[in-house]
Amino acid sequence: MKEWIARVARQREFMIFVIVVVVTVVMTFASPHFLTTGNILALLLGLSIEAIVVVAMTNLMVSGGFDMSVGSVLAFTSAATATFLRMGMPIAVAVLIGLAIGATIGLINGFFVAKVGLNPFVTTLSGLSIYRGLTLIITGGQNLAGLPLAFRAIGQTRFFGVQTPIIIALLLILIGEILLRNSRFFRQVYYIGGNEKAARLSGIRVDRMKMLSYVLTGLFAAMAGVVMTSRLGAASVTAGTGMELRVITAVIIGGASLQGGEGSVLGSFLGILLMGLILNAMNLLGVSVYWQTFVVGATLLTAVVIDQLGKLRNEGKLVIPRLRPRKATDQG
Amino acid sequence: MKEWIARVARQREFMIFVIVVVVTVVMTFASPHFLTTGNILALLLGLSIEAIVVVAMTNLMVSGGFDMSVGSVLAFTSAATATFLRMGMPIAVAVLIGLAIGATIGLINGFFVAKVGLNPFVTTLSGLSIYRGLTLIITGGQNLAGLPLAFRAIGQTRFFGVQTPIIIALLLILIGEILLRNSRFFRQVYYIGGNEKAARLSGIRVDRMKMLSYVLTGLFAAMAGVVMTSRLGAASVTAGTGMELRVITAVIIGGASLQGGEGSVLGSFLGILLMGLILNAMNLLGVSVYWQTFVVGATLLTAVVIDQLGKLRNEGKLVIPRLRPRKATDQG
Amino acid sequence: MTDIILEARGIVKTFPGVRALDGVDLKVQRGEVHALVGENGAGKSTLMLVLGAIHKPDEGEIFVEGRPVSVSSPHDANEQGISIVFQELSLVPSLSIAENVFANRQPVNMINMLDRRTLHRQTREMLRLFDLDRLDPATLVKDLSISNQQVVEILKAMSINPKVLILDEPTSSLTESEVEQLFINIRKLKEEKGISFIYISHHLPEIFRIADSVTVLRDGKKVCDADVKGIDEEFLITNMVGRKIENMYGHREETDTVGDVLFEARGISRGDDFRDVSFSVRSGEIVGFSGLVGAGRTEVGRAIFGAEPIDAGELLMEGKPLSIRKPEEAIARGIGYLSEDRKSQGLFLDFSIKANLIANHLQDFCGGTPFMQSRKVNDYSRGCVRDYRIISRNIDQQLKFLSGGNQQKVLVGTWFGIKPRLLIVDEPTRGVDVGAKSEIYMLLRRLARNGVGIIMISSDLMEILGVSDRIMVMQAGRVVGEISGRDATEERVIAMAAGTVNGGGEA
Amino acid sequence: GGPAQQAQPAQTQPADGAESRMDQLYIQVSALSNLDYFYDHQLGMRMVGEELGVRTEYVGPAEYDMNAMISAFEQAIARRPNGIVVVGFEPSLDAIVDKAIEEGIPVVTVDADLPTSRRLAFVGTGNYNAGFTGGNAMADLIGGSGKVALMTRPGQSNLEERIRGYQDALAQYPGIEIVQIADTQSDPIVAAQAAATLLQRFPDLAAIGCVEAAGGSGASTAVREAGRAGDVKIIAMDRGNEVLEGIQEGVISASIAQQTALMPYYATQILYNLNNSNVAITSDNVGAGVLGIPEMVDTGVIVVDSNNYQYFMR
Ligand SMILES: Nc1ncnc2c1ncn2[C@@H]1O[C@H](COP(=O)(O)OP(=O)(O)OP(=O)(O)O)[C@@H](O)[C@H]1O
Ligand SMILES: Nc1ncnc2c1ncn2[C@@H]1O[C@H](COP(=O)(O)OP(=O)(O)OP(=O)(O)O)[C@@H](O)[C@H]1O
Ligand SMILES: [Mg+2]
Ligand SMILES: [Mg+2]
Repeated sequence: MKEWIARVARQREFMIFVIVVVVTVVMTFASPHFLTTGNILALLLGLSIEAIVVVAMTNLMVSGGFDMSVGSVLAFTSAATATFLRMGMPIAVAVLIGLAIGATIGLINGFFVAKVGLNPFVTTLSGLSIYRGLTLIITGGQNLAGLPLAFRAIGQTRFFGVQTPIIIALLLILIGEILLRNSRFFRQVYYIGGNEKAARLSGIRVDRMKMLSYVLTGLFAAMAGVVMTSRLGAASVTAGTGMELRVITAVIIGGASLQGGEGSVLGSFLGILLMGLILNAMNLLGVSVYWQTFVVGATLLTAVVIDQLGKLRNEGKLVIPRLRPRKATDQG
Repeated sequence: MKEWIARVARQREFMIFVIVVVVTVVMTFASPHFLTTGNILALLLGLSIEAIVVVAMTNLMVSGGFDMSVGSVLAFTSAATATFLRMGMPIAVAVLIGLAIGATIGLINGFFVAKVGLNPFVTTLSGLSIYRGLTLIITGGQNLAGLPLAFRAIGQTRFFGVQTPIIIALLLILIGEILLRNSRFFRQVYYIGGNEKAARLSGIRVDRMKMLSYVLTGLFAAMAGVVMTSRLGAASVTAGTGMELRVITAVIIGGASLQGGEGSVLGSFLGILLMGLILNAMNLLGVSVYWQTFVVGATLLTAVVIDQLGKLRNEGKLVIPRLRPRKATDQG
Repeated sequence: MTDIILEARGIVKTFPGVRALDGVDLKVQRGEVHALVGENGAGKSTLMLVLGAIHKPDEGEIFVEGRPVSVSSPHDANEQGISIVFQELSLVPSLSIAENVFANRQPVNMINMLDRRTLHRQTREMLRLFDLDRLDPATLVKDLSISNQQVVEILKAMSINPKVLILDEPTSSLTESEVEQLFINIRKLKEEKGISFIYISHHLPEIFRIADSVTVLRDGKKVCDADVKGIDEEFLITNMVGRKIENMYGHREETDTVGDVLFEARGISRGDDFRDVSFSVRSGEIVGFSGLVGAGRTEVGRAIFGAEPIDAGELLMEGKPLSIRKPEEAIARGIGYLSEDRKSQGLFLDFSIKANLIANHLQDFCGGTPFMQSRKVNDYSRGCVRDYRIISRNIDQQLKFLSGGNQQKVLVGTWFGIKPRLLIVDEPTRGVDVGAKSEIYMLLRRLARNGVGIIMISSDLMEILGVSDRIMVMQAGRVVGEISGRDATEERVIAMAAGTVNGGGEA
Repeated sequence: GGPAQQAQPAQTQPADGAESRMDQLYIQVSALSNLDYFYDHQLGMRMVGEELGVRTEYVGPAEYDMNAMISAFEQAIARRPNGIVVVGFEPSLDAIVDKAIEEGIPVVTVDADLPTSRRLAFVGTGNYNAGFTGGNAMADLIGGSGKVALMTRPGQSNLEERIRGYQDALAQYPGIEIVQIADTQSDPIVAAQAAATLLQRFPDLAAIGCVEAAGGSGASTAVREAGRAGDVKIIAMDRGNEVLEGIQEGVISASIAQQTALMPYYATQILYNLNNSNVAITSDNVGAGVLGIPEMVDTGVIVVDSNNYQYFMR
């Protein structure tokens, strides 16, 4: 039992979990409105869209990949789906085509990174421009409203009082966490992120796995796009702007690194939860809008500092001063 | 002579230079307005602010670092300097304090990354929020105009018809290129970025060098901030938004990578020049704004694809047999 | 000349769960080569890292020329005249040979700008020490073979003109001729400049060729020190291992039968890397590949494994044509390849021992389900740690915290784990101590006895001669000779590899 | 400054045919063109070009990036157009406008003014007015008392102006309290999250005023999801499709629309007249330093609500 506690405490996700709990407790005392079903649901609903993207981004970043285009892909698939719906296409068909577009974009990103060997940052950053641009082009800069009510129902119905987006997000997180932590197939991405050359020689289909990770990221961004469109009842041209940075930050807070080889869906979810909590707290506490940006940054920094201090203590002397390797691959 | 050509062609910067030349030639034919002094100066003036930041960012990224906060630091130092000027402080003093603020922010970033061991992405991303937030707080969300004419002169005078910002930027690029390529002191960052552990073992003061690189980045962002403020004659609260991504992209196009150990100031300058050219071309050719975002992304992608194909062919042809890297594909 | 230039007294160094050094003393005389031997994980590298001020000792003192010194950084240690050739290469792959050799001490002009001309000239002079001045000093280190990288590492340590030069397994990736060159240089520096050396190696014969005195470590303690003249190899082994080792190479027994041809390569070529290479491996047979640096053995091994393409020729498995384009296809057909470059191509240093051990056969731990079963993984890994005598705290230990030899044992375990039919091992015992070496040979032999065909690429001639049933010798990308294990002698193999026998005339 | 100090733009020959008019080029420099709102700017620019038979162009970054906008402006100057229409987002544009004037290119600001620059004229409603109208509409809707919240993206000067307008309008009603200004980060999802939190914290919130598109979309989503459509009044900004639909649905009570297309339309008209006609205000306009153009054109504000929204659909 004691050992079990020690093991949990050693988990990468533990510190961030503690931080989330502390914020929650503090908020419970600071605002009577915080711990109400309404607020919790509002909080979860608010982060559900990004939480969907976070699942796939975790997998991608564990593999050592990186996707700056998710926000634009979300906007583009949202606009595309809305366009199809307005053309009178059946809902299921429009949604499926929307998802297929997302997956295809992921495939294109993956192709350039894995097969052509482009830098993931530049590749997906050009994607960020390209798909935002395509969104502008197909919408003519107009937000697209007037979607069928049945479609809007997807994002707006409740089951046992909980809105569908929340349910979808939590489900995907649960499945993602189980698969990434335990399935043989997805374990492979850790090896790829840990040492790509060694993974290749270990018989892992590195290129294929990398492409798949990009495809999944595109697909999940599209899913988030569809859920968002149905929730807002409209496709917004600016939707998802800056989302990539929030999602990537959440994944890193949750224990992943830009070098790959580490991270977990649970950790990333805690990361996005923490960021949602901060926003929620600020609005509940009535922080001036001029201070909010500052507070978001300061809290984020505090969280990672606490996290790091916790880790250092945890590892104890394991960290040899002045000889902490930066990453797996940098040892000559 | 032939060998010299081969060596130049093997340089990382060569392909990107070729691409810049091709775009220039095409544009000369496509638009009579392109190759006019006015347009060239406008083009250079437009990119001079970012070019200043690019110099320091190259050094930082070669060392394996990363700074997402430059845009916010630019805005913050710009707002701070403007505030001081409006308080009636002498110009030199206000500018110096502004630069000192930038350097201090860099020191803070560097401290968290090098000493505390935080992830550079998250650290500087919280910086992005923090300093943008501080900008909002000290300005109350208002742009600060009404700066002394003598100060505005800094950014608006011309020498031999060329505006000061261009001169400052080109000078810094020249100095940066020489120092990073040839000075023993700055060469150290290549060791750090290439293999941090080995650098430490070679007696390089890694932490100190890393901190210095962040300090320089902060300082250069502040310099860009001052130049911009004097050019615009006002401090804008939103100045520099999204600049970090453009600057980092330019540095990567110019041959650096997120892993560190490679890159050059010249390459990065060519990168930012290419991006400036694309924007200029689109405005000259009257590309619809809805298409512009798309075209920017597509051109960026094309450029890196051409660059990569060039490199691959280069490696196949120009490299002396038996000295070829073990494997072209495993760039891990 | 009996003055002591470097002395360590009562050095203690602990890592969580490990007492790596437990009150170790070491005395090095001026102008001697002092060997340091011990099993994997005995604490040799740790002691050197303490001397080089990379680790801070928990207890103990260090004296240089009789004065107590407190060095706090590698930089200080260099100032004190202590220089280290690290066991784990400490080069910057993306920089040139010249910049690596003169790291942070590049010649500069008046305004502190690099003087590249002088830098390259000086580098070329250093390279000449190893007959490598045909290499361009501007070549990037990542484009060098492992053995040339090792040479650069040595040159780098030599370039600071140290008083004490520490060599931590410098020969583990060098071939015979380079070892010879190294020894010539060591003797020269010793005699002409009075430089002292601490020399760590698992190749015990080398100790007797180069060292003047020796210290033996076991489990972080000093067991004994002695003058090399008065002792023999057996003495060292007994002190290191605590027992005698017989039949080091696990010679084949008469009852072992070699089966039919299992694998065959017919005229395979790729560019200038290797040309028209033909050979066969029978099941139950160990075929040794010998040759000088860059002879192309590694390239052939990687090509068979599908890690790199083949331009011409064909491969056959049990007489049937074999098409392999990727490592996963090779593994699926029962072919394994143990890489010579364990750090960058073989292992996942940030991962645990168990994660490494299962990396290339994850499916074996799923029991037919899509999910990994941690019980299976743990049981298997504990078994491996026991079988291969991997010294570590537990199976969750990150690999980067293991000693070099123990990392190599994990690598060996990884590839034995896939139950191969044909196993290519490239420098399988790099950095492994004598005890563990003999265990690896036993394991190879046992594998062969079970019908597995084995290709062993090695630069250790004794190992080639001791283990192989048949020896192929390569030179400049071609097979220049084939000798049966029984007929092979050191001289014959060396002569063939050098191209003075058997018409290996070109290049 | 007054017209007297302004550089006299080069007076081109009056138009004598379509041919020479097609030589004339008018460029609008803007930013944020990815916003629904600026669709109308482009529309107005295109229409005026077609009607006058001159070439018109619309340039500038898709984002709110003043540095890029100024670069686009510089490049526009380098092409020596017959006039430049510029959205005067920030005083930081003053310098470049003055430069254009110095080089003899007439400049008219639209939508947001640059009063301290040497621009020749301003056409627009003014963001302050838009906010002020919104504030009054809001007060009407909630009967002059109650708690209200505003949603914006802080730091963007046009939005800051609108917020000031709202605040000044609401200050006239002692019964109204602005309890919070929330940040939308220009993202409807973030806006929805912020609005939902506001609804939690102030169960008696009477109205939400939004000064940019994301706010309207987000606030209406949050209010709808809380099942309080119509109960919490939302005053949106502009005439985006989703806003009109919200009005139709009853979740958005009103929206403040400007006759945006008129701004570049009349601005270009002014520039065109400056170049091509010569209203004889004096015996010699040039000599008298008289330009013969209006200095200020107010394009007005419309409150869109359930009575008229259908006419705005497109
Ligand atoms: N940084 C570290 N953290 C934890 N344990 C360590 C670390 N470095 C070394 N050890 C442990 O210390 C012991 C001594 O290791 P060391 O590398 O000195 O052995 P060695 O004698 O050099 O062995 P080899 O011959 O295999 O190179 C080993 O058990 C090793 O696992
Ligand atoms: N003359 C040389 N100088 C530097 N590197 C060389 C030279 N010749 C070969 N190499 C390196 O050696 C590799 C080809 O030799 P390979 O490694 O296959 O031979 P090997 O017989 O296994 O020798 P090694 O002991 O070096 O591994 C090439 O990838 C190349 O990097
Ligand atoms: Mg060792
Ligand atoms: Mg080899």
